[in-house]
Amino acid sequence: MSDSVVFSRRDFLKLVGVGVAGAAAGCAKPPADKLYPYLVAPDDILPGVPYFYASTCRECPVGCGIVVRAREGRAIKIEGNPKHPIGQGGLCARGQSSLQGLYDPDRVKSPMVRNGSTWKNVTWDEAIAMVGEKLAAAKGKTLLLTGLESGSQRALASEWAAAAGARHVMWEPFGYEAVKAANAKTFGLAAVPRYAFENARCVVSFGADFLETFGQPVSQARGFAAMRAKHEDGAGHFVAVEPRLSLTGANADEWVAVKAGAELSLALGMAQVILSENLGPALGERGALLSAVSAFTPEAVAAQTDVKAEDVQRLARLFAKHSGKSLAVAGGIATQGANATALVAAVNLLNYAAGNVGSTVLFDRPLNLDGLASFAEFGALVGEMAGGAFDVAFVHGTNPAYSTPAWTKFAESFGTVGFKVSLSGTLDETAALCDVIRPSAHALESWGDAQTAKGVWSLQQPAMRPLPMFDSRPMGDTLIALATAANVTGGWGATAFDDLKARWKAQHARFGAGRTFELFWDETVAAGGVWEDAANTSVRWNGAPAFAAPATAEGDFALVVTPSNNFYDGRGANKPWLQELPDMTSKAVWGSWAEIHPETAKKLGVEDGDAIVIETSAGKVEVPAYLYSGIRKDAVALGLGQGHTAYGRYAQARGVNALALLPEGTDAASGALAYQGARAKLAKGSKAMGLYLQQAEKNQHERELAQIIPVSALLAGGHGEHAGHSLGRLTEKGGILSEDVQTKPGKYTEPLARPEGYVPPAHSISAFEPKEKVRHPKSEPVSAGSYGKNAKHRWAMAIDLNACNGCAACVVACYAENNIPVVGPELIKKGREMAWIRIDRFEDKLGGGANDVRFLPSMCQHCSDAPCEMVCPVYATYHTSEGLNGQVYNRCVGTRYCSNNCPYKARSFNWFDYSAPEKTTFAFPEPLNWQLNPDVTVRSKGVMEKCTMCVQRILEGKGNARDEKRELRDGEIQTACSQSCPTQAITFGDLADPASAVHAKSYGERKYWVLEELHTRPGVTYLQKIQRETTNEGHA
Amino acid sequence: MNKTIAAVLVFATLAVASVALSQSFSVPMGANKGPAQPIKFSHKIHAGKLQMDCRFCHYGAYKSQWANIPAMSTCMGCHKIAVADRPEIIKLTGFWDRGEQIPWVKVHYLPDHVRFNHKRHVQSGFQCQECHGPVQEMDVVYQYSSLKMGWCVSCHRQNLNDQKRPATMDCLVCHH
Amino acid sequence: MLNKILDGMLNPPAPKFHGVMGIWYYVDDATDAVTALRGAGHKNLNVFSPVPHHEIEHAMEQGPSLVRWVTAVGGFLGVTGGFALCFYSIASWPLVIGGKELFSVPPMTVLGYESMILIAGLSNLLGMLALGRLPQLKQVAPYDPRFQEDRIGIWVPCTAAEAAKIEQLMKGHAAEEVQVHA
Amino acid sequence: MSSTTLKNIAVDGVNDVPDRPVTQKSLNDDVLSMVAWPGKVWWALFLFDLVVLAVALAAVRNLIVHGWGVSGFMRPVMWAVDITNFVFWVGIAHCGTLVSAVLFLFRSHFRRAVYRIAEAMTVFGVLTAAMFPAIHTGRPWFDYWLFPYPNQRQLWTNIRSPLEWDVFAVNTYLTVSSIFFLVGLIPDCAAARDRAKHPILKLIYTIFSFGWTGANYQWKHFYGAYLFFAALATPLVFSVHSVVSWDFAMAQTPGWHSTLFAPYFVAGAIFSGVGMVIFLLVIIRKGFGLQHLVTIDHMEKLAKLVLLTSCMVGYSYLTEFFMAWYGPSAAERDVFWFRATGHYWWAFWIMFSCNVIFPMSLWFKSVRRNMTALLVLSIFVNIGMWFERFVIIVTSLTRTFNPANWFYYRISITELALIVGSFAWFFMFFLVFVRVLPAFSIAEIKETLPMPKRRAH
Repeated sequence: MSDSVVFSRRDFLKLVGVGVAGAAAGCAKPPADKLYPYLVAPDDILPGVPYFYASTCRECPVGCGIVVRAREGRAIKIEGNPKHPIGQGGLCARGQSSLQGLYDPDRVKSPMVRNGSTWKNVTWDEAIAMVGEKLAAAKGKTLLLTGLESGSQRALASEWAAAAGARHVMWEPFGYEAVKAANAKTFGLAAVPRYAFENARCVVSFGADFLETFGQPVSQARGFAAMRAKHEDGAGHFVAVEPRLSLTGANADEWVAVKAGAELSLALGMAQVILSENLGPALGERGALLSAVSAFTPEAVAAQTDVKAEDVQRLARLFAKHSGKSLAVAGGIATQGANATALVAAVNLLNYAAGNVGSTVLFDRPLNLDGLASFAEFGALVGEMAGGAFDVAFVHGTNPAYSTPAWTKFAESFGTVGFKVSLSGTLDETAALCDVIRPSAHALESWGDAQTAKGVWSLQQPAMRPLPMFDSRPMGDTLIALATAANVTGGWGATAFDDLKARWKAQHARFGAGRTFELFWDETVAAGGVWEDAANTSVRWNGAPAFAAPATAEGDFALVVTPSNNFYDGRGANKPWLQELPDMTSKAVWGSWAEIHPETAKKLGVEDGDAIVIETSAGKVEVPAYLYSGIRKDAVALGLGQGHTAYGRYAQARGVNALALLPEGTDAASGALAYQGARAKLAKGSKAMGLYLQQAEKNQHERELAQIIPVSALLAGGHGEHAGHSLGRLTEKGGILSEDVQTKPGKYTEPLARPEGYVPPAHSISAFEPKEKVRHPKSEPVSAGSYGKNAKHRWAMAIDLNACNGCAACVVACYAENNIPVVGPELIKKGREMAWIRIDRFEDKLGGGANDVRFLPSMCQHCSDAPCEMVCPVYATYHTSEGLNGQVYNRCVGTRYCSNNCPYKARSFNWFDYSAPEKTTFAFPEPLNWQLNPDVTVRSKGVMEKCTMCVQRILEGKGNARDEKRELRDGEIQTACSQSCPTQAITFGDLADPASAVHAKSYGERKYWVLEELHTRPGVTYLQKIQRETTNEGHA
Repeated sequence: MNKTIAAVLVFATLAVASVALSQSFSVPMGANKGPAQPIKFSHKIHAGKLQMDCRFCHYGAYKSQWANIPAMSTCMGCHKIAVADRPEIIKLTGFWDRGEQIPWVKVHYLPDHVRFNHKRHVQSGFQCQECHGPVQEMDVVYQYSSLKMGWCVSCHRQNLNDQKRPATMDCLVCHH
Repeated sequence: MLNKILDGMLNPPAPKFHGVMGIWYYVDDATDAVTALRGAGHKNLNVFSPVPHHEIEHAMEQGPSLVRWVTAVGGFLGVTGGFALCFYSIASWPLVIGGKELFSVPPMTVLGYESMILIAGLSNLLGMLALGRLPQLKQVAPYDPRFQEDRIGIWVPCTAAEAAKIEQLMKGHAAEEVQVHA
Repeated sequence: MSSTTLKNIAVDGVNDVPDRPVTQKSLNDDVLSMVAWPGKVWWALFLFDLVVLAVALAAVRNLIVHGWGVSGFMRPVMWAVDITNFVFWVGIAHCGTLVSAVLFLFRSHFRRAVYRIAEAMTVFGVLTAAMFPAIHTGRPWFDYWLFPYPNQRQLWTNIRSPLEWDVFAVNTYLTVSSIFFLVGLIPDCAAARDRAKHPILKLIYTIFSFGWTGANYQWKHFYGAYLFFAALATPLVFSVHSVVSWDFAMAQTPGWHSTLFAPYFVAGAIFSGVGMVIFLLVIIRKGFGLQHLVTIDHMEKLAKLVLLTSCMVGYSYLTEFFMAWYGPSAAERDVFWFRATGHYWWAFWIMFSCNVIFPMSLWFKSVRRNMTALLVLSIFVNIGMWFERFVIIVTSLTRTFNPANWFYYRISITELALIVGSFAWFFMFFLVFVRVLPAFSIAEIKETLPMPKRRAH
């Protein structure tokens, strides 16, 4: 081959360039030199062209609609399905990471049978025969334990269980039992309502992490952003009532640092004020309601909750001011204690008293949790297992050995079952207890469906053929094959797919008017499902439970167990993206930590990262401390999701499982597991602990990177001195800092005289166009001669800090799109994170009362006057004619000067070879490398990389437009981050197009530029966060 | 004697230097010999003698960024019947019957950090032969052009101001 | 073996010289001798000394070295070349960098300046070597190691006929030693 | 034959008189006696040096094979010890050119005794310094891309980058200072050639002496050229360190972005370079018994130069703080406050004491003329100047604009190996130099001797 010469020359030059023989180790290998054609060309696959498959996300019970992007038969990216009612195009970090579940290198490779303490691989036929025999012999003493299934899969499992004489139990740790129980009691409807944040003008959350794990986080985030966009007339106010400020709470204007477990009192106190002062709408039940809450006077509440009486009244009046348009939410895991149901009931009462039920609390599209076992039922099941009720047990899609506390004795009882079969695709804790593992195919490679909310039937379509290295089968196929082997017959189809199609006949009857089934099926598969507008079920007050004042537990610390935005209940812990994604509260990665108040830490004599021992009556763990002002001094918080003892290389032996600290306890009314309410002793630990912070400093040091604009300034209009001109900086108190001297007009800042009809070259356009310019007119950046004259676009971004809630979905989207390597905890701690977009968290005011936490999505700003460009000696970074700050990896020598000169520190350097399979630092072990985007170069050791504004997508979009011989449409090209954002905080587009959305936002009244005084003229414009005044002075 | 040696040395140095300099400026062409393929498929017969359109088999070239290698079903479309008795076709049928892929040997090499978009060039009206050379005359296909950066850039420079198919000199178009 | 080869290389058989070599210790005597010899028409004499002596230079009526002109030309070429390189490299592929002017002169002055020094320095070296006939591969006069220590030598190339007269002249100017090469 | 005592050497007034006489011939004897088969001490030093160098090479091998990840570098501190070493050694180098060229132009005769050492230091210093930009890149095998050469890719270098200026400046400096050094060696090598016994040594000197005979036409062009080398090297030395300082000053990183940097860096470079010269001379004059050639007066003059530049450096430090305090940029203010009191306060105070406080003792004549004191101070100066660059680079980068990026750099074993390795690399050259080439300029010292004349004036 002609290239042999080239390679030897390259090696030679390498040696010459270095001058030492050591470099010879880095010789380039000749590329793979065989090409394999398709045997038969698939109709729908053309190499080099992406295909999109609509499907359903199965990472949590919400089931958002997704679109999977596939290239050359490999799923490479997941995005939200914009047409789907659940998610509406957004997708959270967990959903996007399901790709790494599919390509998990630790997936079970084939059916396995336990052989002592090890596993023996067997064939499917052997496995089916063996298990079928046991199933036949069990004769009804069989258990099928699954996670939440809905739609056809649930029907198949239930029918199968019925036919085989087995019991089908569905179990989810986050089962909304308290919400269902409370709604059953107060409204007579055991359902999880839809919270219409978009209709609300004021929200009070009683510990519900509705932007993280509670309810439908993605849809709720969008609604919440819509609410927060309103600011006239005091609208958009959000109050977080919780002992530990969650990520959701960080978005609040006001943090009411209530005593742990006493949230209920505040809700009732607010209701009491509203009802007694008659601030709400006229209600027939007013008397009954008032009598239920009469004991909860502001004074009584103040004693129970640590919230001042006048604050109780103020909050009640604020809430009532927006009667019918306000919304109180409760029911998350962070408040699931002994009085969880009572709390939800109290909040229901509050909502009802303010007339919100039916306007912001809707039962039109409740979560479908039908058939889910309650914790009490689960407990009973465990008892039966121990009692020998089952000879054979099948487990699929749930991992109780990890996700239930030890006191439930699941593991022991499960161990007594004679023959245990796991249908899990990964070797999780429960699978590790089993005798046989028959791996199920991942949701992205198998057919299925879900009906996760009323009126929505979503289809789950395989985006690719099952991965060849994993000999797995869809669960349905396994069940059917087992039934055949055990001579069990039923009404199901020959395969799970046939069965699915057969069951969708019902939907065809409902939606398929005038279409054949095949046509209906094809269209439904393409759309991702069918849905209808669901009418709201109106409810009336059904009666309140007897509210008791929360038990006052004194001494020690309240243990707050928090659900994880990254891992949910722990099921995401085996995905490196989610481990590497910083927790947006502490900005820590890859482990566990306990959040304690700095004053508590001082008393204990610990600092950030020092070990502390948390001891409850159930056990003790040693974790690094994270000093967090967003937690009460009498509380300690520990996150769920880590501390796996199995589950693959990324999850195993990282951090601790908070469940180990839970003493026996349930919510009295619903029987739900009490995550909260434990009291813990704290002591200084002795071990050396790793606290891996991706961002250590959370104070802005008055640098005004993430800016706010007070509502008063905004209301003064776009013309007042407060309006969104960045020449004057807003201080925390809403005052105006004096003009920065560096942007002050001076000798060389005469107004720029431009000839009539002057059009600046596309690349130099920035929304940064102040009236004065700190440059002499002669020094306008030149057009790159004829090289840039065809440029019509200036790609730019507008980021609305008011909409960003710090969910970090964009970060994972960027990892997926741009082949960003995961580097592990030690390197992150050193400051060697590779992410192209990060979300900086600034805690400007934290500690109860007025709350000011700001999230700043930070990426390459694509400056028109980029400091990085002029320092690169080899033109590896330069400005494209369309305004992008280009980075040419293969030209990069790695002087790293660009990063040193980047004021935004948006550039990451490949310190090691993350892309070389032979190196220990390889970041994409097979088959994780299948996920790599073929349109983006995988960077090698020693080169700089950074956000490209997804230039591959820009080129693809421009190419599509040229293929179709048309102009580009605004919004046609979306970057990975802007596409994924559940709140649409990121807008991407062409700044040179005056009609574009990004133009409108970039020149809007809240615009500003980060570090504007450096005159980098960024292409990324930020919109200031709207700050609402609050009189709460804090008392945590 | 010494003078002669000195003169030879000086001359040799100058010669080497000028060759090196001219090499570094010049745009070398590719090889004119291709690798042996598992089946002696002749473009000379198909594209030359039979005048088949390149896009009949390599249809990806104008629809995708990559030109595809035809699926074996494309070959068998004709060769189930056409000249099925020739030894090379028997080899082909053998692969097909066994359900095996033909391990074609890669001819054109482009480094991993370069992205070449076939459809952009084909849609702009380029003939395949402009880059791939006289394929219709090749019994064994070889890499006609060097596919080195200077080769790409020279053509892009020439067509920079072409009204119909303006080329770009933007680095990111090929390197991203 | 190696020593032998080296020895052959380093100590080539001395070529045949024709002239008179006088050796002095005192500078003023040597200066007088130079003046006298030059007065006698021997303008092509060479003086060897461990350090340069201004008196002798004066007596030799040496003008300033021409190296400066070589250096000046080199410097001029250097600064032009430096600027030319900058202009050409930008013009050949105009990339916008940091919103700056394409042909911004300030950075070019740095490169032009450094190129000027570099080329001027190299020209200076070449000028010195060329004008000083260095490296000197062939001896022009009989050599004496004492010329690197403390003795001054005056070499007058001449025919055998003139030698006696010159020897006389040198001895008359207190030469320590006079060698006649005929 | 009159012999001259050192008292008669007209070197700007000598007042302490060793009793050894210096004649033209004895000068040759003294200097060329250094060129001899080395003794045990030399060999011990040299072997130790090579061992240290081997360790450093292993570190460099790791850097190249595994990547710069094996160092402690990270974002935001993407330069630290690598560029610190670079600037430090370039700075060391500058003093040599200063002594040999600038003082030559100023006709400052005390330079004659010390300039050869200083010039060797320049060449070896630049050779050491140039290593660091070369190996500090992520892909050193592509370093040649930094040179503007015609290539088939039709790519050139970015002449607007200060790093490209560095490429030009450092390479020019290496070339010109090497030529200057080698040209100065020509007459001395001729003297050595005439005495060399060993044929290999003789070959070396024959090559380095270019067939020098001391002829009048050779001297004429030698000094004609030498003057111009000095005239070229003088602006070069200022421009090179200015360009090096612009590596920082052209960036907008607070703590770097300063117009003060060029003169401040040049003063610092001379300061550290003179410190290194003193260090080397104190050892060499003692070790080779050459106190009569390099006199205490010479050393005192160098010490005065240290004192002067120390004052200049100290003034620059204070100016930086004053500008930060008085200036408009909050980020700048923060960086300087951080420098003195933050995470790297110790580095700052090492720098400040070694460079400003300790050298103030040189106001006392007794200290200036005390060789032990000078040796200790010269070591302090070099430690202080290394830390100056470290402080400028690391603290400025650490305290970047966005507090979310504040991470603290921790030095790793790799960088420690690079630091000691750079010294080993430098001293390897130097050790060979003192044993192979004339470490003092015979010709130039000889010029300061009174020439023998029969007639008294």
